[in-house]
Amino acid sequence: GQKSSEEQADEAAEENKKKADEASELPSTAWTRAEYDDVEEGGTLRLAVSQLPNNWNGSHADGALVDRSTIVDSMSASGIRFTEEGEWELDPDYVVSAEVTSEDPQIVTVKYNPDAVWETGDPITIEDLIAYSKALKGDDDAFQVASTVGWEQVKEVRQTDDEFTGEIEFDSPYADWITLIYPEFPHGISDDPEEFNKGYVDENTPSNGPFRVESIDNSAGVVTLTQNDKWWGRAPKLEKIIFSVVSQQQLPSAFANGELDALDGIADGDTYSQAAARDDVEIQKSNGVTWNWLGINLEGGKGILADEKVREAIARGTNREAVGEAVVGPLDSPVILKDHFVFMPGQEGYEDSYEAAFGDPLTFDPERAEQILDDAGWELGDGGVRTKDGDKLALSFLIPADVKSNSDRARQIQSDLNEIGFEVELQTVPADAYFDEYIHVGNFDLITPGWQGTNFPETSSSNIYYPHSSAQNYTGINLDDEVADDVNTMKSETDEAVRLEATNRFSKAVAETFSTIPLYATPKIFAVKEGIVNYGASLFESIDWTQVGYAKE
Amino acid sequence: MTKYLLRRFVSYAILTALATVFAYIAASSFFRPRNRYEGIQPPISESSIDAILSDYGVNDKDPVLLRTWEWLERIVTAPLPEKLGQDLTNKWVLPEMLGDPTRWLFFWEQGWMGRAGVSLRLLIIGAVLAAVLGVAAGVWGAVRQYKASDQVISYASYVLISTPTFVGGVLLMILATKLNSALGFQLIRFTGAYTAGITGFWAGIWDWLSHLLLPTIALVLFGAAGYSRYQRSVMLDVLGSDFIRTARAKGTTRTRALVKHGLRVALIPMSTYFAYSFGTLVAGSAFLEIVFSWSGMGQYGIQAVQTSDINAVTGNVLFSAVIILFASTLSEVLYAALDPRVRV
Amino acid sequence: MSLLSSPPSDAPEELDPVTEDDTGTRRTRSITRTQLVWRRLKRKPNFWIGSAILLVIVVFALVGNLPNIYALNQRDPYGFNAPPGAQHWFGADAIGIDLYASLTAALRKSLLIGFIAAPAATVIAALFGALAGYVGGVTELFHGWLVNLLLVLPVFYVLMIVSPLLSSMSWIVLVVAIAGFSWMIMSQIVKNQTKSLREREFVLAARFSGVSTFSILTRHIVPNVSSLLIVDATIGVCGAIIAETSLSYFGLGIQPPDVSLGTLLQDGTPAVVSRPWLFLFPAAFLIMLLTSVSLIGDALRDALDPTSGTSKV
Amino acid sequence: MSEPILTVADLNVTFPSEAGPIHAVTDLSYEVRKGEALAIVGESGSGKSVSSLAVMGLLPQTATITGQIDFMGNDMFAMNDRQLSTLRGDKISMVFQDPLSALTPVYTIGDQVAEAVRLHNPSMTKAAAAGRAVELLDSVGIPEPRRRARQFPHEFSGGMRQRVMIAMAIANEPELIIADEPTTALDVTIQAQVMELLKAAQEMVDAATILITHDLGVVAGFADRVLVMEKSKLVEQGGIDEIFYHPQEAYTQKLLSAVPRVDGQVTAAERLAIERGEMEASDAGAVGGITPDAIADGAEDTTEAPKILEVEELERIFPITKGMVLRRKIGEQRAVDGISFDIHKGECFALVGESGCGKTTTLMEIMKLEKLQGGRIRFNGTDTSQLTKEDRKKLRAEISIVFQDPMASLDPRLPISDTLREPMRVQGYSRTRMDERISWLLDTVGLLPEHADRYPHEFSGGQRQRIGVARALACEPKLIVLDEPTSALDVTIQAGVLNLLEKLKRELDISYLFVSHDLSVVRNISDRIAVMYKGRIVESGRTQDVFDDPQHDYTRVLLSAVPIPDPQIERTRERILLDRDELDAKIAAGTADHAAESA
Ligand SMILES: Nc1ncnc2c1ncn2[C@@H]1O[C@H](COP(=O)(O)OP(=O)(O)OP(=O)(O)O)[C@@H](O)[C@H]1O
Ligand SMILES: Nc1ncnc2c1ncn2[C@@H]1O[C@H](COP(=O)(O)OP(=O)(O)OP(=O)(O)O)[C@@H](O)[C@H]1O
Ligand SMILES: [Mg+2]
Ligand SMILES: [Mg+2]
Repeated sequence: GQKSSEEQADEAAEENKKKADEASELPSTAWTRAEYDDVEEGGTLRLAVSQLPNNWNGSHADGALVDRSTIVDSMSASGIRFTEEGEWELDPDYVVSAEVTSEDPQIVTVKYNPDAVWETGDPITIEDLIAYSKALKGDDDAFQVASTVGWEQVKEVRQTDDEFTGEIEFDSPYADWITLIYPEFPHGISDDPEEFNKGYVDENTPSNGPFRVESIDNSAGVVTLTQNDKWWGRAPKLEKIIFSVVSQQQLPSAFANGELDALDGIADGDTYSQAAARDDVEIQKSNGVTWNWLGINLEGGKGILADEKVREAIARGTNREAVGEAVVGPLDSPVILKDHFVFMPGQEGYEDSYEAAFGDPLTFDPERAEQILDDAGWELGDGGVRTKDGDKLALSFLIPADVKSNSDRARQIQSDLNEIGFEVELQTVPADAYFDEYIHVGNFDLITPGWQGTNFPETSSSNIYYPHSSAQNYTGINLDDEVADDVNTMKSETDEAVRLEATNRFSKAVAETFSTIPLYATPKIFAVKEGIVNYGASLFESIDWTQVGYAKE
Repeated sequence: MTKYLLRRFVSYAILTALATVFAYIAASSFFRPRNRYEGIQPPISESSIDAILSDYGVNDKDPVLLRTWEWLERIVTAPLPEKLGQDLTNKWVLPEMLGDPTRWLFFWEQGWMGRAGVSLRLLIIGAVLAAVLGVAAGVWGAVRQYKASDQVISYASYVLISTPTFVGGVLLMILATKLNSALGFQLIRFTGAYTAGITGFWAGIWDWLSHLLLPTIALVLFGAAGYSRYQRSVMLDVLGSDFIRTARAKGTTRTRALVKHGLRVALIPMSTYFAYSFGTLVAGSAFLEIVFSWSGMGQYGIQAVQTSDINAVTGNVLFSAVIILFASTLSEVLYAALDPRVRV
Repeated sequence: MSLLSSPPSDAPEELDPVTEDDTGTRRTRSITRTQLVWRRLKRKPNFWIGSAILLVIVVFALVGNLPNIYALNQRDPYGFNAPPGAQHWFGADAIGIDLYASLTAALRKSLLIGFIAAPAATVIAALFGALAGYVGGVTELFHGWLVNLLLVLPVFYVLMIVSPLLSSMSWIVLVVAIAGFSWMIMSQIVKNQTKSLREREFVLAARFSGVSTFSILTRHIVPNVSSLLIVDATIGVCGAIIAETSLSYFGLGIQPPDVSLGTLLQDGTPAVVSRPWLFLFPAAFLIMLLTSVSLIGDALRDALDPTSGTSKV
Repeated sequence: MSEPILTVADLNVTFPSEAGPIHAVTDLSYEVRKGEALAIVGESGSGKSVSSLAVMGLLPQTATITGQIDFMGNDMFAMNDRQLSTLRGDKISMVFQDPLSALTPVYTIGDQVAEAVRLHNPSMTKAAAAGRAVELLDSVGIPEPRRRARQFPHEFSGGMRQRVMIAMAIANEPELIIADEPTTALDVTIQAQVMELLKAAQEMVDAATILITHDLGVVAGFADRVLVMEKSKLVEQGGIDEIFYHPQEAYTQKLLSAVPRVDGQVTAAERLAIERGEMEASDAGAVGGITPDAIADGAEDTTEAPKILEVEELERIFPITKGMVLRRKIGEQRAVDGISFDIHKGECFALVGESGCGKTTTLMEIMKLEKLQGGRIRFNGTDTSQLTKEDRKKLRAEISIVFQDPMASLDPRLPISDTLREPMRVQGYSRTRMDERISWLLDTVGLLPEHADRYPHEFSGGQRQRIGVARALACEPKLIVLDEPTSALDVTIQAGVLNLLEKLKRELDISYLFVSHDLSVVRNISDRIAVMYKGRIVESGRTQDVFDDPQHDYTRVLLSAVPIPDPQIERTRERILLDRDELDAKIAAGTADHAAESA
């Protein structure tokens, strides 16, 4: 028997509701926990990366690569670690104490663990941080640094009592000062621009974690890590960690064939089901930090998008639930809409900014969208396309070639918008020209890329919307007058409550512009071989590599 | 002939040089490696970007002609490994492609070969097997034209030919996984060139082979399918020739007449095909390498174009020029060797 | 009496015409090769089977979607990943787009690409190669350079470079590019073959009777290498369709919302385990397409080759 | 009587074709006995070759064969491939009619001959087989066999290739040799040598021979029994004298009466006709078939007419090379070594000479109308190396050629109608005119209109040759270059063709450059003649004069070797044997009679 589409619709809605209820809240950390003593000695963990770093110096412009961070996670410490809730705490292996000892000027006093040494055997001292901060400050052009964020506000780093104790003085207050307390590598590297720029093209900077690089095979794309014999903390359980370069196309198959022990970042249903088909794996799902959004260029659409009403109609005429369902549904996960511009759902301080701004949440409401357009004077013309003063409600949707999920989103939104009187056309461009030649230069009407949230959203996410001149402010909103103070507070206020308040105000202001319509958050999904503990899907929590391993039988 | 080869060599050297310079100028004019650094979040300072780009010699703030001039200058003056400059992943282009020439003879060792070595290791066996199998299937099909076995070979080759590499690769991987789980142990591994952490000579060889198996099968199947269609067709042309009848009158068996006389003549046009398709294969069996995560030349080329890596693109063009011209010379020499009627 | 204006009625009486086969009826008009080949072709069952399949595919591409309730790119919001069934005959994709509707559109595009690019490439290969081999000298040199140059520069590289210059990458550009980059190897083969054919006596015979170079190429040389060319053209149909897929990989080929067999196949590949219909239907059509043209090609090959089936072994 | 070695019974062979089935052989039965030489003669296209191929089991798969063939007690149709392959080449072997394209182009001559040897003597070493191959090549009269063995088929002249085939056929001293027109491309001296060789082979092992030929002279000297075929059927068979002196069937009589004779004597058939009173004794001896008035015309003096073709010091040198890929030049083969002659309007100029002496090469150089390696060619007074493209195109219409190898000169993929149409199309004939002419041409050379729809490989050797002639006649040439145009034709058709040529010459003032090994034909058709030997002209002059009073040693040898179609005469005939070394030495020393300069 054939079901009518209404019946089907009902069923689908019910189904989704059930799923959402079941897993109404994903955990923030989904890995299997085990006590250190319950973990087997030895074993190898085989993981995949998509490429090897161009430069192993993570502070170099060429070293800013997610894959590099993945590889060096067990070899490079920042002095702090994150809890399941996303709060930081000091890592006693590295830092004994760190606190703000003066508010104005902001001074942070740190004391390092004197046992800590680099792979070279040299102790990790304040001198390393002094040199590191100088290199990253951005004053010396010879250092080709990736980012100077935070460091440019550092006035001076000084050694105080002994070589393990020191002070960091800031020019202006910096809220996330905790990210700046520990050096990434010995001062020998940060003293010498040549060494800094080119010294670690083929090899890793000295490790200060429980593991170190045993070998790097560039031609085969394999990095092998082994236990760091200079490691001073409790001994790691795993004997080796192997990272192999595996192409996107091959990932699911490689995992299915048992050539990898874990598959991270499963983002589509096909990979998901192929990974889940392996019988010795566990699928772990946690909340994720990746979220997709619909970007509306204020200067796009031959000017029609400058009209806030048109943008609002787009927002209300887009079935975000369905867009999310297409991607998240096959992952057996609930669609979690994101309605905040700084925090992820589940993160401390998250609220619905649309509700805050308009009193009601942003729901899919085509009638209301049409009403808004009607009110704004956009009248239905030939072929169901609205016009006003001779202008057509015609937009183009920019999509990168060969990113299926992106074009799927675009096509869904396209048909939603066509329903309410838009004429939306898809415009596909080469994947690497997508950002460089279109988005960065504001040559688009609608886009739907993704952002990756961070553990320090307040400092890092504001420049997506502010200032007007920010390179990441793709949609071109101008909130310069409105939110300047709030952003300042977000970046420099150390009192958390005050900061959250400012953050929510900021988010509300962005919501009101209808320039960026957040869609849904993608859960973080890992497939991990059974028996592996203390490693897997987590939203914030740092991995303690000493206790990653195989559970004792 | 020696003179001919010499003349040819000179002509090809010019062509190679032209192609390379053209590639450099075209890439320099159209590619914008700067974009790569501009999109990064948090942003990198412009001076850093300028410094890096100038280091690579690809700063778009310098006029193309100036950059080309400097590039040419470097080719003349720089030490050999640095002649082509660095790619955007900080590797010297020449060693990245060719590895360490002093160790070329130790081909069984791992991790020395450069991308060309990776490609060759993957391709040589496969290409040769594909040719052999393709020829065999083609001859068989021609000889038994429209009989059951010919039909089976034909339809099988239609299926294979209409399967793009990336599709075929994925399907093969799925099948291999099924096979492995049915067997209960890992007969076939297909991720990259080897499994890291394997020690011991025999274990190493075994691992090496088990990684080669799948991409080789892919190459052989898809290659042979195409070859067999061509071979079948030429072979059919030859079968009606009088000289086959002559051979039969001398008392050769059917098989011998077909192989020694028929196939030998049918191979003449195919030799060109083999030489060139091998050349194009080496110069860019990109999809195969990508699907199986082998970081060979083809993958390098695609990555270079996708990341607007001017020096790497140029290096790639130079490499494929050398390979193609080698293939072209090979085809000519093969042709002359196979067909005494053509005088060069 | 002019011997040449009218055939003499008083042919030497010593010349009793040989009449070993008396079945023949006397005709005044002798047929041409084209007619003869067509006659032979008509007798090959493969030709008819291939044509029938091809016809079905073409008709399907043109009007196949008429009875379907879904238009191209129409989304069924409740049919995400619907398997084949009454609602979606060939199933639907992740966002509820009907595969059957997509497939008809994809076939139209792919047929256009395949059936223009492949024959075009083969014609270039045949004529240019034969000319280079026959004339030799500078032409051959130029041919060699062009062939090698085009082999050296990958098509996606060249397209990538010129794509900013073209306002939009219409499928015509695509077809030109695919055809322009896939004739080289075959052309080289034709060139080499021609070099040994040009010394053959039947070619000399034509040359000695003043036949123009172009006619020698098209009437003698090309037909004598036609077997390879036919295979090349038939495989080329598939090759062009696949090449287009590779180009879409770089954002240079057919892009959404346009679909082609290749893009469907590419999108369907990762889904082969979880949603096999997305893969199987396009794959089946591609295979059917290649099979049909190959059957026709084989039949044509046999029709053109007078010794086909007469092998002396 | 010895036991039969081969029995053919009720053999029928049918080919499918566009115009219905072709019955190539109908109800053919015959026997060959040990030590016997059977000659099969008959009409061109009567199924001689097809029936022999049937015996070998080498007919194309399209052929439908019925009947029985028994060879040395083996039922040839019942044997499988392996069994057949042990017989073929060892116990039974065959020389094909079209030997020119029958050698594998990619192997050296030596290798191909050695293969035949080794196939049946697997124990023989490679070197020994190669040595035997050289011996065999020597025995069939290939000069410098050791060097020649390393050459490829395309480097051999037509006659030399034919001899290679013969060498392969006799390599293993088979019990039965089927020789299908084995000497068509051979000059008479070599022909004699080859026939001796066949005879010797036959006598040595008491082998049987089937000789298919149109040359009744050869039959007269060689065969024990004769079998006559016409229109796919057996006409009659009998002992040699029986057939030659007392033919029963009309066809046989007609055949015998059409034989041209070089000695100008009364043929056996004429004798018969005179006896019966059907013929005036005065008409006899005037070469059967060719009408007397043609001969009378032939005697006309043509040297007054303007010159149409002048060849001066023509040279063509092929490099002798070594090595597979890197071919090095190690010497040169002076194929045409500075020859000069000219042809007048309306004249038939014949070029005769040893096989491999450079005749074909000369013709090719003339036809190319391009720059020459050495020498000069003028056509109607214009130097051909200085022609513009336009001029050359115009000239092409005025010269046409009949190639020596009829198979190779026909495009295998073009039906005959299109092949014939080609030259006319170039000259812009209308479609109807082309069609008319095609039927006329086919008719003229004795082919049927429906033949036009066939491909070259569907014809018999003689039929192909006639197509070649028809093509040469298609337009209005001023000069026709003919390379062995009648070698594969039976005498009746040959007579028809020759008459036609004669008539055209008379009516349209066409000139011929005529190459033939058949001296009786040459004698009857040509006005002047040049004798070539090793790339040079050694003697030339009016045909009558040269034949009556040969000056040069080689010419004398040549003339003495011409077979006479009369068994009695043939059996008792003496030939001057050619001692090549002596002759070469003489020529080198300049003491040979009659130097070439006078040409
Ligand atoms: N492959 C073929 N296909 C069709 N018809 C053929 C084929 N081979 C031969 N024939 C026909 O069969 C008949 C006999 O041919 P065959 O070659 O035996 O003649 P022949 O007696 O040897 O003549 P000739 O003296 O001219 O060589 C001819 O009419 C010829 O056209
Ligand atoms: N392409 C070639 N390469 C090398 N040598 C050749 C080539 N063509 C002919 N020759 C040689 O030139 C000589 C003359 O050959 P040509 O074909 O002119 O002889 P011919 O007089 O026509 O002999 P026949 O009567 O046997 O046909 C022969 O010795 C032959 O081997
Ligand atoms: Mg015959
Ligand atoms: Mg000759």
